[in-house]
Amino acid sequence: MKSALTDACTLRLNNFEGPFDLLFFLIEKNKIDIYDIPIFEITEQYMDYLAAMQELDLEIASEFLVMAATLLHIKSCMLLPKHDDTVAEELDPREELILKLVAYKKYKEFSQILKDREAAWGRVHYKLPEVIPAVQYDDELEVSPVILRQCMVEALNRSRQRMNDVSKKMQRILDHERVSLKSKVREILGILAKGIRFCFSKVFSPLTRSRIEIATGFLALLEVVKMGQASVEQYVAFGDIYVTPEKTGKKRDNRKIEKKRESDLV
Amino acid sequence: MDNETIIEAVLFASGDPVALEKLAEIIEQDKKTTRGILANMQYKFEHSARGIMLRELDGSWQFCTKPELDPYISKLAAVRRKQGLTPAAYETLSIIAYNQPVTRAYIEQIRGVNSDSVLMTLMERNLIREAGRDDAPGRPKLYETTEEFLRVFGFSSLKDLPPLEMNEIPEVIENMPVD
Amino acid sequence: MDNETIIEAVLFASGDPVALEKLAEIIEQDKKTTRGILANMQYKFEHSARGIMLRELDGSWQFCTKPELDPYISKLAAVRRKQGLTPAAYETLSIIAYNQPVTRAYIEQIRGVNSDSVLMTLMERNLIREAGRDDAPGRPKLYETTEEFLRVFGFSSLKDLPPLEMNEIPEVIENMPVD
Repeated sequence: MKSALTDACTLRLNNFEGPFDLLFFLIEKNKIDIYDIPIFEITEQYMDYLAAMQELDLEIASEFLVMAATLLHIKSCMLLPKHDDTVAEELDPREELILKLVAYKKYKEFSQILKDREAAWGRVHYKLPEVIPAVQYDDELEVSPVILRQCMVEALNRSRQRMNDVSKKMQRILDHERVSLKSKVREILGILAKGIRFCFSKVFSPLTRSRIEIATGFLALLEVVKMGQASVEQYVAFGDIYVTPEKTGKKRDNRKIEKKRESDLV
Repeated sequence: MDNETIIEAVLFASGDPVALEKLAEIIEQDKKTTRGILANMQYKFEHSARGIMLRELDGSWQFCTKPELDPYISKLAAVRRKQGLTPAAYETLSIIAYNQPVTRAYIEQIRGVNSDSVLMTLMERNLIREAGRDDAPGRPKLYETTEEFLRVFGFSSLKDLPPLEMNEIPEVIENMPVD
Repeated sequence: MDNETIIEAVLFASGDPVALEKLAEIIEQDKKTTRGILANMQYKFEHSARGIMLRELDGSWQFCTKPELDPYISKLAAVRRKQGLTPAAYETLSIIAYNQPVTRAYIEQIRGVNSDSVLMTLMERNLIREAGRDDAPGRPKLYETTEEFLRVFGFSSLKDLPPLEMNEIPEVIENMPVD
């Protein structure tokens, strides 16, 4: 036996998207305030729909049955007497369902907006793209600010290192000159050892020696004089320098060494 | 050469949307200036007896005909009209649009019904796409809307979505157990 | 609805040439009137700052871009090979960027190598330019970075350069004798 409701709603049955959709339909149909759902009526109508679906041999999706259970549960909760007076405000058993329905309603409404917009914007037309031949264009630079900074830092570090290198080189030149000075001292001492008095400009002649050698030779001569190994004479300013071996100097040195030994023994 | 002239020619030739960056590069202006020029053009096209208008699509720009001229264009040839979507599809699309990226479980929570096949349909129509996976247990797939979604529904960007008066929907929804 | 507006929309949407007869039918005018409207439109497009023009092709009408705009349209399809800078160019550019305006002697002092050709390359790429002359003896040329430099590095201004640490600032260099 088919109820009137079954007849009226046969066409719609398959069109419900889900239990919310069906509930929403019932709320709209009965012009019910969504925030104050008369749960007894709604549950009854909902169950009628499920019954109608059964009569029509429609497969009832499990979600509809879950909702039926939820509605029945809420209904029973509301039937229970509120025995505890100390709880000021009992939680409305409908609350969770209402919140879900409100959320659902929002999206349902937006669905309609989407549908309208689709219709409106379906009326604009686009032009097919032209064939534009691909061309190789100026290369685009791919650069990074981080690398830029890194380059600056590295350039500076290298620059500093190079400056340190320069000072090392200078040191080496100085070291080299020191060796050179020693060798010139040795050279002069060698000549003096032969007991020969000699003219400086003859030995360190600009014809055979570099300017630096002559200058170093002069410094070596001063060293030798200081050591007491030679005495020098110059008769005119800028004239020749004559170097004479000094015997006493060596003796003085020997004495010094002996004294040192004595002190070591003490 | 006038910048508006260049942009008109470029957008006409392209047919497809052209990114703001590309337009800026072509007219050799910065992005801000270029956006200003485009906004100005958009206004002028809109408010003059032009048959076409300028629309923004997710940071790209494109010409299209004004909707009110559709009846005349339809006379040109049979315009192929895309079939509309099912209510389930609009509903699902709404939920994705406002909550993207979003899992299937979340959608089903709101709709109260299995949404597997409707997601497939929306993917086929290129209105949504997968957007990685959620960190939640099981690492469920996430879904988001596409540029085609913006085009079909006439949005410039997702910022154009009308605000849902979500203040009416308390935070309970956010704390809703997912499945 | 204005006839020119309708024609613009129809020709735009078509892309292909549309026969005069078809256009006349769409705007519900006779062929002569329609031709007059088209000729008028053609004149207006030709003599205004429009990027497109109206072309008649064997009794059919079509929009196309103005030929002088071709270089800009080509940029749409331009394939840009990304290219980096050589280490020498990076180094020289960084010294100029952080110390501008600087002389060549200053750059070479830091780099320790002749930087003539790398400066030429940077000038050709429009990343640096001459910026007057120094007061030092010989009045050497000064170099500074360009707007193109800002653009490719994505800086708004030189203030955007990544800052150097205090110990990285070249205070020693400043006291170095220049050659």
